[in-house]
Amino acid sequence: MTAQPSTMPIAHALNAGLRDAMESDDKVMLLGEDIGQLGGVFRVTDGLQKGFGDLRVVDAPLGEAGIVGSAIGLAMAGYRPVCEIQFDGFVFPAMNQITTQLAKYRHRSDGKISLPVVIRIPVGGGIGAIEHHSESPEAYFAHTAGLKVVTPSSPQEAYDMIRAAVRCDDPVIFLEPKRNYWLKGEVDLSRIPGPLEKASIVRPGEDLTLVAYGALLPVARKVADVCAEEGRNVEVIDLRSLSPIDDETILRSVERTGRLVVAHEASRSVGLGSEIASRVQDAIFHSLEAPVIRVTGYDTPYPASRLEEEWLPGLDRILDAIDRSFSY
Amino acid sequence: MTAQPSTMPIAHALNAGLRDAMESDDKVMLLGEDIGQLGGVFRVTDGLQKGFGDLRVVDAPLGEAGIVGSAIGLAMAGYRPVCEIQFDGFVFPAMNQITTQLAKYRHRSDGKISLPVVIRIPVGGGIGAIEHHSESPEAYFAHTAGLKVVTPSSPQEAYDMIRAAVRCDDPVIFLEPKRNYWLKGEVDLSRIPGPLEKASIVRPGEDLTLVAYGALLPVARKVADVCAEEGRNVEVIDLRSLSPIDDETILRSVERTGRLVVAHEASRSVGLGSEIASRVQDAIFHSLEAPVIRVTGYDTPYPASRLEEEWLPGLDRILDAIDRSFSY
Amino acid sequence: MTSQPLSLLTQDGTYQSQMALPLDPGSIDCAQLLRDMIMTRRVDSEAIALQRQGELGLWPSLLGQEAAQVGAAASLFPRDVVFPTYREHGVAWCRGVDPVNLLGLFRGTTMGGWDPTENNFNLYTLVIGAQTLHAVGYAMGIVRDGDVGTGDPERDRAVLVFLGDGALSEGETNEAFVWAAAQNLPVVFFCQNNQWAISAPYSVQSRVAVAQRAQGFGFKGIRVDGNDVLACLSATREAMAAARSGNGPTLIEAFTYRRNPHTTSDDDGRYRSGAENDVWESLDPIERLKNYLVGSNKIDQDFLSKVGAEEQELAEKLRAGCRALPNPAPDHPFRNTYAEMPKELEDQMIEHLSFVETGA
Amino acid sequence: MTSQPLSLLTQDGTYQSQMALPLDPGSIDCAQLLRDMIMTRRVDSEAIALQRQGELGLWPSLLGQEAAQVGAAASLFPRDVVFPTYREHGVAWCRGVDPVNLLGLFRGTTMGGWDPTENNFNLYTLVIGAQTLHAVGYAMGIVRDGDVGTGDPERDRAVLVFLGDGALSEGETNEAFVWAAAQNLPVVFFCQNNQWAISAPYSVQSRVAVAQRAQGFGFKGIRVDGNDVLACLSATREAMAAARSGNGPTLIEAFTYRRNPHTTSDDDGRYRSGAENDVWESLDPIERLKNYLVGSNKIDQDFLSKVGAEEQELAEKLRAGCRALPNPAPDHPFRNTYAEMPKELEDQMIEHLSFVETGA
Ligand SMILES: Cc1ncc(C[n+]2csc(CCOP(=O)(O)OP(=O)(O)O)c2C)c(N)n1
Ligand SMILES: Cc1ncc(C[n+]2csc(CCOP(=O)(O)OP(=O)(O)O)c2C)c(N)n1
Ligand SMILES: [Mg+2]
Ligand SMILES: [Mg+2]
Repeated sequence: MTAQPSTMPIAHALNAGLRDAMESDDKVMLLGEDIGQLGGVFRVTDGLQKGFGDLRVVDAPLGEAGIVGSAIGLAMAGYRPVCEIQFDGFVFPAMNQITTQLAKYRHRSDGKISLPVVIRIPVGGGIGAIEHHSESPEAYFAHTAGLKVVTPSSPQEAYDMIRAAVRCDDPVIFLEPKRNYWLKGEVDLSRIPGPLEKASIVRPGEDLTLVAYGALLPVARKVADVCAEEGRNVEVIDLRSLSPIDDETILRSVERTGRLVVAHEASRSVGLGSEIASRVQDAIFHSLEAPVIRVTGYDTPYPASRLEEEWLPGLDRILDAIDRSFSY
Repeated sequence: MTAQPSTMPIAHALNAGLRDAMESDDKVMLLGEDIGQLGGVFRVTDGLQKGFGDLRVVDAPLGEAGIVGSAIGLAMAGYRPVCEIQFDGFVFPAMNQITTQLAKYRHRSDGKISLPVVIRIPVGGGIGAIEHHSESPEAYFAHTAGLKVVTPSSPQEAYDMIRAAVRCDDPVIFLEPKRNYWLKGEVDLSRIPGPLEKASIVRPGEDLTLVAYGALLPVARKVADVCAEEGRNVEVIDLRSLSPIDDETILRSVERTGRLVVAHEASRSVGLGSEIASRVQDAIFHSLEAPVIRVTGYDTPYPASRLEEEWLPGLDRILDAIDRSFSY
Repeated sequence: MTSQPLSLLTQDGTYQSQMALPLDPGSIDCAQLLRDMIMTRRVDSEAIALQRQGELGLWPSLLGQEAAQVGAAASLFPRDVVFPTYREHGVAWCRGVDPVNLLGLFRGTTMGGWDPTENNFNLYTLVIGAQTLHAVGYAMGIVRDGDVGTGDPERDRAVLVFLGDGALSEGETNEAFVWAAAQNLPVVFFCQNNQWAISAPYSVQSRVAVAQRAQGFGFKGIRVDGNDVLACLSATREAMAAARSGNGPTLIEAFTYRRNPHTTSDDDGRYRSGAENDVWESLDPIERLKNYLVGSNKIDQDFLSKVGAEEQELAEKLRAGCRALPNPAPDHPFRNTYAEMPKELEDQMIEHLSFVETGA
Repeated sequence: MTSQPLSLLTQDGTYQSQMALPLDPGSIDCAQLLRDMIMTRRVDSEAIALQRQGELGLWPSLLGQEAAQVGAAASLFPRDVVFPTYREHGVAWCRGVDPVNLLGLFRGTTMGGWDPTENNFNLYTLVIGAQTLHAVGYAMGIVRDGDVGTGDPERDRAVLVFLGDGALSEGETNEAFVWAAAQNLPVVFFCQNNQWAISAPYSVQSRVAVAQRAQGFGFKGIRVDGNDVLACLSATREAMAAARSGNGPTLIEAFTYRRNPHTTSDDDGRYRSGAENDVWESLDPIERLKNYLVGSNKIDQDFLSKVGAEEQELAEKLRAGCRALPNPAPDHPFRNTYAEMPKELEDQMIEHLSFVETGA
């Protein structure tokens, strides 16, 4: 491990984070389809089975309920399993284990048993994939009490957050913005990870708050650049933690700016944008100069990939929402 | 069938609705655990196997994925299956079939194939039950494009809505407020069911709008009574359809009243209340005199039943929210 | 296709040895087994009474399944780990779980009731089949701890997981079979085929015996008379020994009968006749063992009186203990959702507690 | 425990009859089978080429599995219904699905691509195992239509569902086995055991043959040489006949090999050696049938030239057809989510279309 910051893509930062976690705690182990010799379809676990053996990096049978269910048992036996679900669309066979078992066990055991299970899921669209390979299932998890839900947006965040997730005593759904796996950035490998549940202001501004997460962060930054040219200072917040939500950071920002736009790829209805809008209008009703505006995936199934570029919330749709906000 | 309105509880109204649906279309069939001779644990299908035979009322093997998955196949073969999931907490093994298959098939088939499947689920708490028997999973379904999600609140609605759901060409998640199964009311068995997706104003008022659904409707009416004594005229809206949401009815109401409280049993975060709050503040920002306030189950697992009475949103918590709304 | 369940004891108490069920009955404390079965039945009948009195919301009775549970449990070493369904009151008893603590879940004072690590007896699982995968995961942990196949009797251990006949139809149960077989895990699946899943007779799930399922996955299945405590003990002991020594999983079918309704809320008159029940009453597992022990002079009236007195004591303890079970504090759900309470949840808790305090 | 897969043809083209695989080769249009296999392979290789040219995002190749697919498909009557995975291009071909329409899903112009009711060939299913339950449900429908066991060859029908070796580990697949067995449904499970689930060799899923799984559920499993089109045809024909006549389900394991990477996106050099591939190349199913047909003078060079010309024509049609596949309209997802578009969704559509129009 080097103390020098080095440049790497998100996929490698995750790999480095997993490697560190496995080195520093031999109870950490990985479970998933094709994560061994293949290194996962996105190569996030590349080389880890070679490094840590096939008892710690387990190529799972093709069953997601089995992956999460056995991770629960492993956690009960004192392990810290990190599961990989191959694609967002394939987490649903594990929903029973996640919602009725994993999320509830601390409560059921009157706080006596922790289940430190991490479930890594590549999420989101924009990679020209076929059906079930471009889903954004975060709302299902964020609605489920007992789960933490986080998503990094940069290599440094990926490196920090995966290590923090593995150390967390609660189950963590770890969403990896797959279209940015190869997005590069500087990573300080000696950084001590901060708290998982904090949002971060990645670009300060006074005129409007833009909340985004995961794959939309680069888009949000570009939006802010464009707005800056027009003389509008947009404050960009990387939500990072989708459950719990860091209200404090959002509210303090919107108190200053008076305007809020929230962007995500997942369908609009009953999504994270709804939750944030709902909280903000309740908490600081009188500070809002315009309604909270959501820019999201539409309430349709994810479309055929020839349509995705337009279907996904992008620069123009977010700029339009910002215009609308300022029109109040 | 009689044309005379008669008094019956919700469970019987559902039974009558299913019987009518089966009589008028021999492609309608029922699938579920213990729905045959036992008539379902809540007796909603009582006598139907006797009346229609065990090819049309099928006691399913103990597997929810099997129930929904085979209903999909039956629908492809021209049937209109109505599934019963025994309790809310047991729908999760079927989540894969519901979200990745049932909800998406019309889209996948470029509109060529309809899957007229109804999934009946007794939902909600307040009956002193053990774990997994008091859940309110509506948000998972309302977030899933391609599903309709509805819930009746009275015997008449139950009778009308189950027949409309069976006739609907889209998949319908039909949530039955289990603690009110034995709530009686008049049912006009000759009524032609109206559209599924309309909300209904069950009590007009000018001062504040209260949106609720399912088991909270009787509570909402009581709230309105109490408010009336204090000189506040609360308009109570029964949401009925949780997806799609009848924005029109809600918005026109809040435009008049300027205040909105939404109540549901499900956990607060990323719930139906969030969605409604979010839509309303966006659509009629300037009409709101106070923030939209949510009164909901908390963001914890459903508690042990000794705690449920206090945990569930009840009269006092809703009244308190109304007070808070008027304090703006 | 379905073979007769293997047994060692006839109903009148005759012991008949069986190649497939190795056992030296002289080496077994059969009196203790009888005592455990009697005490288990008493826990059950007291709980039913408490439910009738309104002290419990619900109770799933094990009447008729005492031999299966006590026999299986008697095969365990303390370091073995058990994953039960919601009906294993007899196993809980044998593991040393305070039976009062079994009542909390059904009284509504807790979702659990005991510390799973104290007796290596996990919490009841209500979602059919879910625990089979936890058992598999735990067994993977045992393999990784190196506590299997060492030959050291103080070290090797295994997992015993219970399931019902209905659970054989859940996808998750079958995934557990896949994992256990492919990885040759130290886990034994003990299925009490009580012939009913609520109102569904076993024929709704399958046309072949439970034990046969294992063959499809490439591991051993064995079908024993679930009303014969010695047969259950022998089969489970063999299977657990194989598991501990690295020889992989077994599926045990204990063929028995659920003599009471599914739970106290169920009305089994709607779907089955009493005649079936009469047959199975005549095959009562406690009577069977008693016949054997009395017939072979292994117990006397004294012993039975002593157990009778213990039963009485237990009953009183249960009644008092049930009523004394503390209600959970109103902040319980908030404090036990996460290791550290998130701010927003803390706000919800404060809001809630103020309602509770003002009696609203 | 695992038996040798049954076959009828040796690689050099010798026909050897088999009790368990009844077939009168004289009654079969073997030349047609060969043609279908050749055309299928051409669809596959053209699609791979189109992917390399950037015309498709991805393609799951069936190279090496032509015999399994064409053999299975040749057992079907038009009224039988097929549920494929995503690799059954050969079955699609035999069912009469325009192969151009197979490309849309992988080009990103549609999520489906054909009308499932037109050829009784359902849409590809990407979620492993999910289609097995649809097949079961459809078979329940056939039972309810009374179209099973009537003895009327114009009426009886059954379902043929495809799955991979990896799919055997999904809970849903096993639930499908439960339902099919318990209700004795007219459904045949055809598993192409190509020995790999992406990078996972079959040993990750199971230590016993695929076909053995059926035993655990109480129905018949049969293991055939998946590179032998006649063996596949015979086994599937027997199984479908049994299903149609009311004798319930069968699980067929066609033991074969996935000679290409999982999809064009996969890099199989990371997890397997080319040596294995060489062996299976030497067992090529098309060569085997050709050897038989040429050896027994059932085809001549003329036939092969004619098929070669047809292939060429097909290739051109595919290339042109692929490029001509229409992009979906921007309102496509909105119009196909519900039978009737909800108001809020219509608003979203209008908003979206205005963005699309302004080129934003
Ligand atoms: C996933 C799931 N589906 C449905 C239920 C409702 N349910 C509770 S017990 C039961 C029958 C279980 O039968 P079996 O497995 O034979 O166990 P037994 O009750 O006979 O001990 C059912 C259907 C459940 N608890 N979990
Ligand atoms: C539920 C689910 N989990 C994971 C995947 C990702 N995935 C796609 S194909 C595949 C392997 C399938 O192997 P097999 O069933 O043997 O079929 P084959 O590809 O060999 O034809 C996997 C894991 C998926 N499509 N669906
Ligand atoms: Mg049972
Ligand atoms: Mg395969």
